[in-house]
Amino acid sequence: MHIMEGFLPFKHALAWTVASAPFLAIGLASAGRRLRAHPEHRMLLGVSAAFAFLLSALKLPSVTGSCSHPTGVGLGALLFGPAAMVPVGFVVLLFQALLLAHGGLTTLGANVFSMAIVGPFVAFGVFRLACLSGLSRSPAVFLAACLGDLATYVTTSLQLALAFPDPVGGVLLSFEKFAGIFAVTQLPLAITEGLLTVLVVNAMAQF
Amino acid sequence: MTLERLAYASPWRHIAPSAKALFCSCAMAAAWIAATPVAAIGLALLLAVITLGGARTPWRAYLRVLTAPVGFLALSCVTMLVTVSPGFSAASAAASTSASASAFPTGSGLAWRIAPELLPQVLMTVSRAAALCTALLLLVLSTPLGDLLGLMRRLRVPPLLLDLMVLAYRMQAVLGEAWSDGLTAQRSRLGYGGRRQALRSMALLISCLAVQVWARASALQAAADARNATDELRFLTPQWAQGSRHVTVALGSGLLMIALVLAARIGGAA
Amino acid sequence: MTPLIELRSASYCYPDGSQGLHDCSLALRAGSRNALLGANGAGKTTLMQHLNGLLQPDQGGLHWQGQPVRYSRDGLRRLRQQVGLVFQNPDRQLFSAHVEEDVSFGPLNLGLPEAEVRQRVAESLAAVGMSVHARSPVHHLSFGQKKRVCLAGVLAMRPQLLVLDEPMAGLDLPMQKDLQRLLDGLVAQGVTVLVSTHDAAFAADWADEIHVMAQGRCQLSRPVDALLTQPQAWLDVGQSPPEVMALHAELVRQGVLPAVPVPRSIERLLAALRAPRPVTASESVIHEH
Amino acid sequence: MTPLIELRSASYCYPDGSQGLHDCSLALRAGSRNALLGANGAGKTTLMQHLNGLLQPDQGGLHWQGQPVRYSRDGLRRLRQQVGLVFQNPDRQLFSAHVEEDVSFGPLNLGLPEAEVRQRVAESLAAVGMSVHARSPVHHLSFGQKKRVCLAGVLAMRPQLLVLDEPMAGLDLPMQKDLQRLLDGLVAQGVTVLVSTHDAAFAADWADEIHVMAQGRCQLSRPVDALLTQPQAWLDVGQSPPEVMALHAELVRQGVLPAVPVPRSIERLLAALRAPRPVTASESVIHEH
Repeated sequence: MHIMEGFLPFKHALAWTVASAPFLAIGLASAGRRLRAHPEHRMLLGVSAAFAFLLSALKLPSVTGSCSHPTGVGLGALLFGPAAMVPVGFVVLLFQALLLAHGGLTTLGANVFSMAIVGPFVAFGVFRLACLSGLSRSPAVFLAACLGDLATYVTTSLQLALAFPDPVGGVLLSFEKFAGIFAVTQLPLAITEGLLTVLVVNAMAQF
Repeated sequence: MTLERLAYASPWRHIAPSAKALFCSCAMAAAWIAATPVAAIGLALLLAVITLGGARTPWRAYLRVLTAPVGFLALSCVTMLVTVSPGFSAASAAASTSASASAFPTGSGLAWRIAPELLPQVLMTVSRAAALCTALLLLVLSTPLGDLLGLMRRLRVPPLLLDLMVLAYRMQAVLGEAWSDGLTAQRSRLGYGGRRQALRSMALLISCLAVQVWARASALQAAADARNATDELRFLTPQWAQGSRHVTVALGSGLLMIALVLAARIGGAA
Repeated sequence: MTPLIELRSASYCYPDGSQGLHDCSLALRAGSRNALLGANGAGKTTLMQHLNGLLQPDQGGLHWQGQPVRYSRDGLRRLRQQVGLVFQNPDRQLFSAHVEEDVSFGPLNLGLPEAEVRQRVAESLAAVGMSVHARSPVHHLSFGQKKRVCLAGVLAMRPQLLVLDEPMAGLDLPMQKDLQRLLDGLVAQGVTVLVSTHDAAFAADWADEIHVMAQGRCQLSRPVDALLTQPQAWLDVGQSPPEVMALHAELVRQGVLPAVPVPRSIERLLAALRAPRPVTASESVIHEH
Repeated sequence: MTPLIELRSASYCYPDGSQGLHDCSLALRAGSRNALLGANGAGKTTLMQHLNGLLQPDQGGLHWQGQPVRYSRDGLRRLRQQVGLVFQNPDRQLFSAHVEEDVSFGPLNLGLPEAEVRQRVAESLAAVGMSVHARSPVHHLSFGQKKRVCLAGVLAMRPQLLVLDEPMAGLDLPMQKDLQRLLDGLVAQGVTVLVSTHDAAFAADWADEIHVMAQGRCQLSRPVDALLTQPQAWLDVGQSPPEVMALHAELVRQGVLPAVPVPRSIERLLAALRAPRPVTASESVIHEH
């Protein structure tokens, strides 16, 4: 779920852009270091970004209508690591804005923060924790993908709540409103994405 | 990939991307400057007319592209317009300020209600979003992403990020084709008969493509090496006929647009 | 006789606006060998995807054994069970890690019991000569082997009509001959086969009936025997006739070979040349008729 | 005469342990047309990747104009400037957004000045007939057009040796003829060409020299003229000889055609049949020699 072009007030759009920039810089620098050791990873990163874009634009079969799409952050974070996901996620979100009119340029910073930073790091963290706590692969993957997806949408709701606090209940109530209304689509979607990611990871283990 | 197709078909595709990007930046600046919903909506309408008339986007296609943002706007506006009634009389609604917000947690007679007093703020948000959105659409409906990448190269975007985007742009088309071919093949073998089958088929296809990522990357590397690749991917930046003239025109009309909005703002304040 | 499948004046336009089919009609006789010729972009693949219900004509309709095909979930299910479609590029239609798993995809989707699925998988792998590779990972197979696995995956659904898109492309000669034998075996079991190809020589040699596509339309549908003596019919639809035709005509003109039978391939022409012939006697008899 | 390029007893083993080349030698004459035949998996692609330095032999070596190739950065750079390699699948080698940009990749890597690069891009796009598509995105092109762009990208580096992996695969007949004309034009300009193919008939018709790979080794390298009368030489290396050979031999045996010249394709055989011949006179003259 992306915030559409122009929906955030100027200061918020700017603030989220500033907040995301260092993560992108660090992600690029770490990718650059990896490329010096393995120049062939340049192509790998590029093809991965294309694949992540494809995943992000997928239509899940018969969930809540065809407009809903998974984020793919969970699978991406597990396959390529959360640090690599920042530049990859940036490219994905930029392409979504320019190729599909999902999200936008002024809201790119906010969307990068929720989808390319919070989501992958939560997914990766959850996976690590789940593995440490002795969970087997399938439930760990499910939790990682599902919670990564949920973390993304919680972050987005928070971003909207901060921008548009409720006149009566403030940011907290506004967050409840946004989170509540998006939960209708996002909860089943997160569960479906969790299931799908488990199936994908299990299928990949066969190769 | 409707946007791409429309952009390549647009007669404005042959205008220098720098000119179009400049004009759309001006339009975005004007959208931020616009102080009233009327000004912002006026700007949005102007940009839509330019897109339909100048960039020649078919209006049906334009409406179709607009459905997703409009859906988001509708949902968010409803969310913003709904608030709780803290159990007070209608008098508190009139004075719904931050002062009354602090009183909320003590309220016991909690009930949802529509808040008409929020309408001005919601209207401003919606109209500004509409203006910014139409500005972005004008750019992407007249300029394919491939041309924008060329522009980014001239604007000195970090080379690694640029390489990533160039590769992703090309490979999303290749993988997208592989994806739709795979989907067709699965459908022909009854892979999407039910929800359970659909999830399984889709997982198989995703994993199959994920495994291909590595093979495709190494094939591309071999192809690049065969053409003497160095550490960075180098391509020519396309030249655009009459580029500087287009930039001048775009800058002029963009500044005029900003001036108009600015004038409206100052006039409104006075 | 009712054709097994019939597409009647079908038109189809792709979502991007390009014309796929334009008033295209095609009928296939049950148990026949059919070759579909045509240049790149003539609409061969689009036509084939219509036969399997993957694409639905904007106008016109598809008929299975005389009955119109319904594009409901059930109707499509029945159609796709009867019409097996093998695509050109094996890498785009194999999506499981192991051969056996991939072949079982169709039968499992038919909802067959596991024992039945196992049996069908084993049978169809045996039919394409890939039984020893049942447990092999797909990505270790050669191109030719992958093509056979694709075919097995469709055979396991026991279709009555088998549609193959460019099955010979990328195979070397011995593999082409193997595949041809395999198809002939299926036809002997009563399966109807439609093969798209660029190769007029292969079409003339193998098919019972030749269909030529151009501009989204089936311009010509005729038994091979009728076409072998009519170079103009080929040229009229933009195809160069197989070389054997001109060669045979020239050798007939020079009195080296009799006018009939018309050989369907260079190989058979050579066999005719080598065969001991009671020359003028048989020729004159035929001419008198 | 020193060959332009020569691979001497090269062996190569892939990292996964499979044997790519086994004591393989190959020499190409400057300015010649070469066809590389062989079944799937015979090692054709591996051999081609050696010629461009993409793979380095574990044993044996590569020689350019008699000098051993060094696998240093500079050595590879020089080799790859001379040897252009066009892969089979265009989707695995085109990575830029637009045609023009992709073609500029090689020349820019050579460090040429921008004006020179622009000129070379324009020239090579014109050579493959893709000038009008210079600004088109690669993913809007057809398969055949993408193949041409791949070729242009290599031509823009002005190689002395052009190596093409299965260039005819997936092209229909008119496109194949176009490509053949294009290659002939390059040879006329002094470029040496090596083409891998499954198609013995094409090889016999087009090439000056035929090389046959089997089991990772070049089993046979001989001028076409010498091979056209020796069916056994083909069979010895597991290739079926082109059909025109047996046909011509039979027609010679029956006295229909003279023993020389041996036609290189059915088309030329047909032309010879149709040509007005001073029959026995010329034949007897030839036989007397």
